[in-house]
Amino acid sequence: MVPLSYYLILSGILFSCGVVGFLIKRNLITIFMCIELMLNGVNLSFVAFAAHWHALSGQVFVFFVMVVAAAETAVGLAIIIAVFRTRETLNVDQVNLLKL
Amino acid sequence: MDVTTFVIVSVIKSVIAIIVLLTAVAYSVWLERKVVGHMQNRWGPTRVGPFGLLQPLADGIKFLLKEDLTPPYVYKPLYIAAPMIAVIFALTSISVIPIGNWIYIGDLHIPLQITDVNIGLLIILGITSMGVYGVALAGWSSNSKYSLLGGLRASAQMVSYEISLGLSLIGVLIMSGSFSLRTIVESQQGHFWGFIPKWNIFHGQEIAFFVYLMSAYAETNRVPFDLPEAETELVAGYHTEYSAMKFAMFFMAEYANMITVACLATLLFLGGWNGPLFGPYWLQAVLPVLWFVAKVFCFIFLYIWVRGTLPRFRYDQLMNFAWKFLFPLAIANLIITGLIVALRS
Amino acid sequence: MTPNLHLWLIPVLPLIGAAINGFWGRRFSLKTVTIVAWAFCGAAFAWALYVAARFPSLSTPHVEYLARWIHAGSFQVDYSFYLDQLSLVMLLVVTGVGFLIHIYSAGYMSEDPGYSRFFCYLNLFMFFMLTLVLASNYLIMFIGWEGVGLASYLLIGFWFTKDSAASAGKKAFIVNRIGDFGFLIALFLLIKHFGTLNFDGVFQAISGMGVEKSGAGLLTAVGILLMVGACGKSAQIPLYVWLPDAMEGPTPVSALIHAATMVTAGVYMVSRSHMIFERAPIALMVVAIIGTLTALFAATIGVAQTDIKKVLAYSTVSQLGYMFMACGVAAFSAAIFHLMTHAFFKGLLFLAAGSVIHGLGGEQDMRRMGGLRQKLPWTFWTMTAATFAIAGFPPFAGFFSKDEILWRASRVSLAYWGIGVFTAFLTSFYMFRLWFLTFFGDYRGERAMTVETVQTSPVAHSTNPHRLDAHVPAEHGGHGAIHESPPVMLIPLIILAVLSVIGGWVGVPGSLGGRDRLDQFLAPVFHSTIPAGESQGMPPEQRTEGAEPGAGHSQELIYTGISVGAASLGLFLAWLLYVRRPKLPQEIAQGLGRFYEAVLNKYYVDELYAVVFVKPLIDGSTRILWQGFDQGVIDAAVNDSADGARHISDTVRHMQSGNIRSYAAWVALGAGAVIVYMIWMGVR
Amino acid sequence: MLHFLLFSIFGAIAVAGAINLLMQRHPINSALSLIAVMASLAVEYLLLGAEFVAAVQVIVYAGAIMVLFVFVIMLLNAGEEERTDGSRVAALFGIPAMLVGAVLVAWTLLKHSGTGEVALGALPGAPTTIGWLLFHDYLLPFEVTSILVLIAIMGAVVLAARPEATAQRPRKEGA
Repeated sequence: MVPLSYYLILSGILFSCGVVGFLIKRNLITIFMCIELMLNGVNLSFVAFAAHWHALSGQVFVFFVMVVAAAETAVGLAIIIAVFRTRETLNVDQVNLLKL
Repeated sequence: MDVTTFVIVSVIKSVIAIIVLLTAVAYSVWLERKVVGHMQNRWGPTRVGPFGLLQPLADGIKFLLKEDLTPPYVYKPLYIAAPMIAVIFALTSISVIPIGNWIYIGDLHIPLQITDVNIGLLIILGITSMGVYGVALAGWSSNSKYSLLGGLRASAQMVSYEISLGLSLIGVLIMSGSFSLRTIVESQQGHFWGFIPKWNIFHGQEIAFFVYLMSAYAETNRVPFDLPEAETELVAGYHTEYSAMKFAMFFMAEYANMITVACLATLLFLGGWNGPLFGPYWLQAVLPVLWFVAKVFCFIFLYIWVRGTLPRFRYDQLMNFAWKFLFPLAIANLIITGLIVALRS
Repeated sequence: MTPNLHLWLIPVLPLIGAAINGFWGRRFSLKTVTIVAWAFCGAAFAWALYVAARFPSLSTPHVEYLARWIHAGSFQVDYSFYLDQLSLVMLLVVTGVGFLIHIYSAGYMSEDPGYSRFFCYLNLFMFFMLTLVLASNYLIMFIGWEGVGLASYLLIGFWFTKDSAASAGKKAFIVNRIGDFGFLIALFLLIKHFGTLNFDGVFQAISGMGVEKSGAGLLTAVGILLMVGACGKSAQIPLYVWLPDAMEGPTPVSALIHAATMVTAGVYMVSRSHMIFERAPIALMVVAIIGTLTALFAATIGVAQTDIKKVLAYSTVSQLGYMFMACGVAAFSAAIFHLMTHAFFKGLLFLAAGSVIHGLGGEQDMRRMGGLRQKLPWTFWTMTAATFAIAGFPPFAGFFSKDEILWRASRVSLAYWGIGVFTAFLTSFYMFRLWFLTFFGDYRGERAMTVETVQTSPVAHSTNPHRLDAHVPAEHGGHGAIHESPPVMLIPLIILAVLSVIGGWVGVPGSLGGRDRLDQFLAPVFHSTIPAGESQGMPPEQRTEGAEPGAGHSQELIYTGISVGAASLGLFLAWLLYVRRPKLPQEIAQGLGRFYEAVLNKYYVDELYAVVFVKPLIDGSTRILWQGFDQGVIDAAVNDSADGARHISDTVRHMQSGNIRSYAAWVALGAGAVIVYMIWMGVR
Repeated sequence: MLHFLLFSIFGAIAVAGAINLLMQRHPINSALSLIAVMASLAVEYLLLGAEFVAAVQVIVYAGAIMVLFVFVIMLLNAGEEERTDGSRVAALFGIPAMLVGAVLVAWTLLKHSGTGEVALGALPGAPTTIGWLLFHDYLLPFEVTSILVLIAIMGAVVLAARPEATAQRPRKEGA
């Protein structure tokens, strides 16, 4: 038997890792991966809660999260490709034209 | 049964399965060379043993003994990891494939299957989808343009065809209503009008079978979809830079995948181990396995036959075929099947 | 089932004309504009005649429901029209005189750049006036009430490029607002106590109530408030000040709005709600006193005026005073009678005066006129008829109406009668003064000689802005020399002249062997509804003159003789002073000294108001509302918030570094803050 | 016991993979560690009884999405990331705030909600029941997401398609 909180803490750790990665990584693709990492952390908490409350809808939500993640990945990677074509770089610190 | 026997039986089953699979791989290579040779008015391997039957053994020894050189400027960890990944996933997928009915040894009766999970089909799909990484990483890590192109092609092609593959399977799933391969096979027992077996391929899944066939060829990078290793354009595609045992691993992975796909086709469309049963008890215990093996053999022979016959697609043709022909076809099949089942119930 | 007369057509037709001229008039030719205006106004007149023809067969009051407007719980107001004898008379007067004045204006305004605008406003006024007349409840009436106010504002300020005209329009509007305020409160009181504004409902509710003998009550309050409204609209003391200034408008406007129709709206309203007044003696008394005082007051002012239109304006005020005096003595039919005749001869006077002004190319000062008898014969003769009518010589129209008012007033109190007679004397005096000054003697205008001096005389330019606006575009010789007006202007004059001669014959009193048909006709409306025995405070024969004992006839004849004598005395005095001895007036003026000054300056009423009301108001709103509140609080708040926003964003915008990771960092910071807060809340 | 053992093993793998994802400087390594995280998460799902979710996790995430990542990495030939310092804010505020939040969350979870226990395979998320939920209770969201995916596909095609004008220019991209 594993306390629910352990699952939640695990998902929290994953999520925080994702955020920190978003903050410290410079590579667009890696940052994007960090987003996926956050999503996975959230999914874990979903499933854990579903098991805890005996409500399958939690697992259904995970599906929706996955679908959204897939769509987001497709568009995001396409954007990354477009950015790379124009700016010839993947470093976010050099993709900072959008400012006053 | 208690845990110890369970473990023991599982270990035994796994060992048997691995050995059988590896030999099957080796001899399917031999078979291919033979058949293609005959198709091209050659003899194929003849020297080693009668009809070159020992040829696979010789090849294996050769691979083991050859110098294993890693070219400079490769990204080493992945360069080494890639073939392992490929072969591991190729071999793992056999673990959920049932090759026959239950057999009874004394009081414990054992499924002819390493493990029987109720989402076996999903597991197989997952594992095969992981198999892409081997090819892709190999192509990328070996830091050569041919490999890179091969890897790119492989990954794109596999991802594309995986969709129509999965869609073609869904029709069968609707028919049987379960992910468990054993259930699927059992749902195909019986005959129409006494003589036509009630296999899915005769049961309204012809289109699905066709789609599955095409997608399976593409998934396993076989002719006519062997763009990733097109000798004429990219020397040997993603495993250009590999030699010796690493190359052998890719080779094994490819053929293991072939066999997995063949088994899957047999289970899903060709009625698995269903077939006429007769004779004494021991024969009745063995016959299903024989039927199963025979069907798999036929499927692999089809593979080789196609390889000997068809030319290679162009890459854009490949993609168009996947997205503009197979994909809609699979969806149409899915809709029709769903409608039929819904109306029948 | 009473037939449906489509009364709504009568107001709506002029509205359509106004819309057409308002929207497309600018592109039309003058002829088209004229035709449109005439057509729709004339159509309204024709329909009114048709209604009149059908009237005898109607059961009065005849109410026509058009559409629902306000249905709030039990309180309901509908677009519906109310036709009875009273509104029929008003209807005919308004449409008829209005139509004549439309015709006249076509000639008078012919050179005005704002021709189409003028007719648009005129039609609009007709619409609102007819709405007012035909309203079947106080709210619709109030719409018309406000609407005519708006129209009069627009028309007074018609030459808005001229400062005096614009301010005069504003003055009229504001003063009217004061009156409307009283009217509104009266309406609220009615809603509060009777829960309805329909005439039927209100009167039915009232008819049960008795006379408020013991001083003030609800009806008294309502009556006085209504009277306040009437004061505003009908230019009674203390709210009459706007009317003389309203003469800034074109003369046809003065004729139509400020003599014939709009200013009589108050009288109409008071007599429409006569049941309220009948039950409120105090309110009645207030009305009577106000009317009497106004009559006298305005007449005295009129004596000293030199501007021909101003004279007429003050005479209008004083005539209105007569009407209210009649209302005050509960002689509503007499009031309406005088209203009608007054509409004829006063409209005629204004039109004739306008014709004079037109002929003189914009001259309005009587001191520069004289001897126009030969030059403007038609104008002269029509004017003569009107003058005799207003002065009250038999058998002209004014005689009968005024005489009836005086007679009825005398029944209540001789004070009213005395003042009324004196006022009649003054009236005839200043009217004949005007008459003599304008048409007799020899011409005193410095611009008698030649055409050249016409447009170049600075005095004329400065003194009569009318010509500046209306006639400057007219450089053709026609306006150089003094000239008679075109027939399009003369025909209405003639018609009105005839009317003001014979118009009074509908109301020949019994004493003169007539049967006072108008009174008979209006009787159903004004028959007293007071339960018998409660009608103290007014002699019995006051209800209707139908049941008057013949004994009163001789007495009435005496009174009549006295008033006629007063009128002729005024005529003689005027002849003496302005024809026989033209020097005498100055000497008298010297003799009177300060009093004459005061009269000449209208008793300084305007200045008084300016000091007492206007200046404090303007200063207060300038200091407190404008500089204090508006600039100090609202503007300051707006500006300061805007500046603050700009400063803050100046500092904050450096956050927008374009670096995704920085943005993410801010987001993370916020998220961390939220987490801390939530956990703190949750743990606590 | 076994449950806890498996949980801690794969949880450790997941955390290690996540941290490795941050440590690694080459995107492909990050991608592989992310795959490891996802695989171990799939196992965690299995432990929680969500077998179908686990399978889909492997197929969709590990098998499709991450392949897409790897594909793009190869296509753009992304190299080691250079540690430019474009945003001091991130280091100054973001990370501390994040860590504080995480620590607080963990602390509260341990302190206040530690009672609920989850048994091995507590809630069997059988495909049939999930499908039932998905196609009956959550039909509308399902359809909406399908539309979302369709739009995403079109957007991706439009974005990634090389503009006609630049189609002929010498290819500077990695692929």
